[in-house]
Amino acid sequence: MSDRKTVMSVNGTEMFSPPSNILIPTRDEGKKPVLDVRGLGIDFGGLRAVDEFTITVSPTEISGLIGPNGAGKTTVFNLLTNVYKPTRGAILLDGHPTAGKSVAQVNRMGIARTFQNIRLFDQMTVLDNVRVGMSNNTRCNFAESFLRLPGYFKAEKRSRERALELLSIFNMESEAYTLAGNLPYGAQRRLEIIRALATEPKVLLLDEPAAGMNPSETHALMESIRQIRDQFGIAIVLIEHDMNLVMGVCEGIAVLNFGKVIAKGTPDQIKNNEAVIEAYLGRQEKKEA
Amino acid sequence: MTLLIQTLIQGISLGSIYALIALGYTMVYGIAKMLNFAHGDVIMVGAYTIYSTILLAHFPGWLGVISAVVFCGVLGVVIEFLAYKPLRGAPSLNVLITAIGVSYLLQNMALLLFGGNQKSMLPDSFDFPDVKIGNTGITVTGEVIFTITLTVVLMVALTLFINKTKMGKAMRAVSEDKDAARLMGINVNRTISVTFAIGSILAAFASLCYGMSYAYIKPTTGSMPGIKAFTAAVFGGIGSIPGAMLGGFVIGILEKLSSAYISTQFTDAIVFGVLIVMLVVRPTGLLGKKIREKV
Amino acid sequence: MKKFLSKINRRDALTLLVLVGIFAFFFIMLQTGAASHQFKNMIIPMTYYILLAISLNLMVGVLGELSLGHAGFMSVGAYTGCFLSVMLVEHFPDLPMFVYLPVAMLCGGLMAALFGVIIGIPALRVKGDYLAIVTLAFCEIIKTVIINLDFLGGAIGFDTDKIVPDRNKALTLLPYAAFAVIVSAILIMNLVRSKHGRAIMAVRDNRIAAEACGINVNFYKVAVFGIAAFFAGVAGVLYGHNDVLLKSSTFDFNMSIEILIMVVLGGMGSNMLGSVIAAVVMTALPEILRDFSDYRMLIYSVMLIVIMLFTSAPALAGIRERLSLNFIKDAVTKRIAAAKAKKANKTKEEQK
Amino acid sequence: MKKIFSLVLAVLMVASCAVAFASCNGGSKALFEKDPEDNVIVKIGGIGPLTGDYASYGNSVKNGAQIAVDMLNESGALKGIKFELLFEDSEGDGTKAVNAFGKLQDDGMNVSLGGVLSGETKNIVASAAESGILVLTPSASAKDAINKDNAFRVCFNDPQQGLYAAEIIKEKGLATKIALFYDNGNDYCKGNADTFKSRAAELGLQIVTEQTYTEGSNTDFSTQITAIKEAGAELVFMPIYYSDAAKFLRQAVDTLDTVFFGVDGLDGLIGECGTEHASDCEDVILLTPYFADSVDPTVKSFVEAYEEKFGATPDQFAADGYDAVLAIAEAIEENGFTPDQLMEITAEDFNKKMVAAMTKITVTGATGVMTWTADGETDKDPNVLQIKGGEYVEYKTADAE
Repeated sequence: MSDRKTVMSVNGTEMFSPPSNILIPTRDEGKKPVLDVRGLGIDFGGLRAVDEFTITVSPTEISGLIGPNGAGKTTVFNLLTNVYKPTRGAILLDGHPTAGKSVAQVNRMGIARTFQNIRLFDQMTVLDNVRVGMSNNTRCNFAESFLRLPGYFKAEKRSRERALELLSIFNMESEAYTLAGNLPYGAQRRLEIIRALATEPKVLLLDEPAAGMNPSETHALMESIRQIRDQFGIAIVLIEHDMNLVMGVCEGIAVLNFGKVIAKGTPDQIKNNEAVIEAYLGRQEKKEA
Repeated sequence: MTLLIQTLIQGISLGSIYALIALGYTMVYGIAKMLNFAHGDVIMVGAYTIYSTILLAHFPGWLGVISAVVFCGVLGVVIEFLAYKPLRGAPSLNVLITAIGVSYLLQNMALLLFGGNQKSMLPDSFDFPDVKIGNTGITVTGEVIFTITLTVVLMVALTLFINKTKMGKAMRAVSEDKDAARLMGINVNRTISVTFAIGSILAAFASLCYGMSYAYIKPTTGSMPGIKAFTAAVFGGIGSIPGAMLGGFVIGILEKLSSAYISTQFTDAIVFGVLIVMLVVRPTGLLGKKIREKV
Repeated sequence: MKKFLSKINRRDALTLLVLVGIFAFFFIMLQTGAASHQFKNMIIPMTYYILLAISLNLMVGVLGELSLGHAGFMSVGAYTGCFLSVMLVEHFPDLPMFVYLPVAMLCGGLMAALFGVIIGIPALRVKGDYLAIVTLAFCEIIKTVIINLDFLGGAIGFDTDKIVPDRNKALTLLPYAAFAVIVSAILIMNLVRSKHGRAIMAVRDNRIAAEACGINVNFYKVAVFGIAAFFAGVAGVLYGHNDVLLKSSTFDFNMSIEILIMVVLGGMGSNMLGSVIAAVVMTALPEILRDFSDYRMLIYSVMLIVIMLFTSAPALAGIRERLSLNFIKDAVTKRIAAAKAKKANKTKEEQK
Repeated sequence: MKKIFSLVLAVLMVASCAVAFASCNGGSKALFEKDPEDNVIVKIGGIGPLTGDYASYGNSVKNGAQIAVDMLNESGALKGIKFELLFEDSEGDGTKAVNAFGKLQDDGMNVSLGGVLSGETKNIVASAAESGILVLTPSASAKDAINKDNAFRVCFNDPQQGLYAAEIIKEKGLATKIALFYDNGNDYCKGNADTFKSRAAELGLQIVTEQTYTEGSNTDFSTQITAIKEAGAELVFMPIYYSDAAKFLRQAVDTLDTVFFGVDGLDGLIGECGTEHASDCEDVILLTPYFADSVDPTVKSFVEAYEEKFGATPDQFAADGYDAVLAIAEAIEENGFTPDQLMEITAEDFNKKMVAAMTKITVTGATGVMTWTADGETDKDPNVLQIKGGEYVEYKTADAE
């Protein structure tokens, strides 16, 4: 972690007052945050599922979102991708608000995600799964598809090559023609990430990428996550319960409990944060008593 | 005003029959997650059973009705066992096609056994006296009163069965989550069989009401009420028992109102049009569970 | 040639080959006069049922939305196309068939597509079995409305007698039918193997994930309704030109079910070959069974049930596997996969 | 799994093509075949709905025609010539009827009975135009169902009956305020109702309400009945089939005290109401060329034979089927074909001569004494009948009594 230092960011956006505790890796110094979330909140019935959620993510930052079960982590992802319409607050992606956009439009703006319970296109091949992700970056209109005009062949060739390239980065090119539903669990998780990357996002949201993995797989995943950041130059936000992974790979961490951010900081700061320990382990006094 | 009340009464009566049939659709859907397209034809079988026991074999009326109820109940279980049970776990569309095959089979068997001519289902002794309400000029036929009464009794009985008995609880459990129910020691296969039996028994009663109101039956008698009742089940929210009852009444009343006040020609179009609009507003029917997809 | 073949999917190539084979067979039978009368009369129905099955498969198998109203789209196409043809023939008696028939097909298809889009809009909100009921309801509405339109013949039916001369109607219509079906099949298969086709299948497999991949689910749903309805409409025009009387009551729920049976039996999904073959077989089956006279429909229904049980009962999977020469299938799939992987590796190396 | 099934299907397909192919090479050269007793067999091909919603009509025609064939064969009216009835199911669908027609052609049909319903008959007639085979439909009543030169029919056409009905109502002074009640989705009903309407208007009869239903809603007529009552009609003209009429009357007799008047579709109503609901159809007036209780010897012998063989009273459709076969036999006799001539004649010649004979013959059948015009229509007198005490009697106005 020596390549990174903690600084206070100077935020130029005038709409909002500058946040006090943004962590920016050295390499991102002076760059505007790619994702700027302000006071986000949603109510389900009377329940404030998420409240006052505020984070900023700089362009190549890996950040983690942790918290006990039911804290509202996945709800945050659903809010970020507009699956749920937020009751309060705003999301700015590269300075553009995502309010009122559809899920698909948000993806096209640059937020891609994976799912906690894997959602692949089971009846399609691995290759086609990736190519679905590339749909919006493939230029080929209906007429070209129906009539197989030259544009079709060009687009198909490009998308196939690009998809295979993506697969090969993750050593999955040998599985290109397997049905996605037939892949082993770990490979399915990887494929979801590849598919999300295929949409050429600016921010990648990973929902429990290490769930169900053994320690060695988790370790490989950690490497992959760094590799993705380096190779694609994108920001990654991940939800994870595996603390080794979170502490090992994330540069900034936000801790969520009962829908509220109770702590933000570097892994070291979070490790020693009283509120976090309390949230995870219960109050110290009680434990002693 | 007289016309309106008369029409409403007729609508409730027609709706009762739809509701009885719709219950069969909805219960089977709720538990087996399949559209049992042969259900409409079970009504036809019930009608022919009543016809052959009472008019051909000269059974007393009550015995004829009981034999129809028993026969339909058994038929429901047999159909389930032979045609649907082997397909449990298969794609739902394949089961749907099998159900259609069963529907064709029942129709053509009836055609071979009884011929294509329509038959008068019940003897005259099944006529009930009409009731005139005061001096309002409104007449309610005995059949209508019988149909509505029978339907209400059956619905109360069914509601009690489902909420109070062990088997009813088992049915609800299976419809919520088959696997969890199995883990809790519920015999899922038996529960499904019982559901089919109950649905078919209700269909037998529906066929009695149908025969009393409309007298004539033929091998294709079941298909149109079947489709209408299926529509009613969907209207109310398929899988929901109160929904099927409500849906049946709504469709029946709607049909009668639109043919009385708008146009008999366009009745079907109006009913189906309202159905589409309703489903667009409430995509899971009137009382259907709103399914929130978990992301 | 090899290059051309490499550019189309092997399954599609096989489908096309089978289609061309079927039409060549029909054509030879008709030309040589070898076809029995019964068979001759079945040829055009077989062709439009192929088209209906393919287009319904696009909706049910590829998009994954159950439609019980395909006959409704067909009737819209049939009435529009035939009305146009009758008008053209009446006002321009010298107009040759190769002008007015394709025009009728196109217009019939477009009108059906319009209705497809209209009914596709509720499909955005209504899902699964509820949508099936919406399509069924739509089909019933169309039927009722047409019965009450006097300029379309109402209950008596719309007379299409004069459009096509009676003499050897099958032979007259076959080239148009073959052309329409093959072109439609190519168009549909092309669509399925494009980025749009993949998007449509993604919607089928997992709508939420498809949305998260930036796919406009609503657009594709409506588009597929329109496209499938278009081809159903074209099939309807063929139907109307082959028959001499259009009756809206023909296009009912039962007809939609007939088409659905073909699609399910043929196997749903991106491979259209099954639909083609099932359409031919299911059109022929009741005719072949005529020798059983009174028991014909009984046998038909029993066969339908038995076929469904045999092909989809989970308990019979073992028997199916043994009977079905699965080892050949496995070997073929493996070889294809190996070849593709090899090719993929090669491209990768080239890039390096 | 899909592949396996495709394989099975493919095998089936090849088999089906083979069957279709084989059937066309089997035929012998001569137009006619001979039975073991050296009689020439004339094959009559009928098509109609034997399954599905209209199954009863198809089966009636089939049975009626079978009675005629049996009678002709037994009596040996035509020396050395026997008849055989082939009957195929159309399911009431035009396309399937055409397939059935092809099947009958393959089986060596010599004369066609067309179809039972109008729609299917129109398709069959179009299909038959190519070979010019004589088509004599028993019951297709739509005006243009027999729009080709080689097509004839036994029944009245729809406009004729509507016309007659209006005239008779006027003539006998039955009513001035009339309600129309019919199946709006059925060509027979609609055709009759339309001509009735225009003729009634010309005659100064007032149509107070027009109530319709469709096939899908032909079980519950309560709203229509209420409307007819409200409109104050004196007579209900119902050009519908007896099966629907029985259901309608079942619901209507308690509420309506009007005259019920129908056309030949109502024949069979007595049997339909049966002993259970006999009172429903009491006093109904209908216009029909045929009724089963007629004292006419032709009708009597037909009804007796039919009842003996099928255990049911023959309806209008059965009588039409019976007459159609009789007319075909008559046409053969008119041509004076001998068995030897028939064995040598070409199909084209035979068809031409049979068609030509149709306009020359006079047939006394169950539906009356018939002759045919060149446009295929029959000329016969309708009876105005009334149902009294479960029997048809000739209708007499109150004054006449």
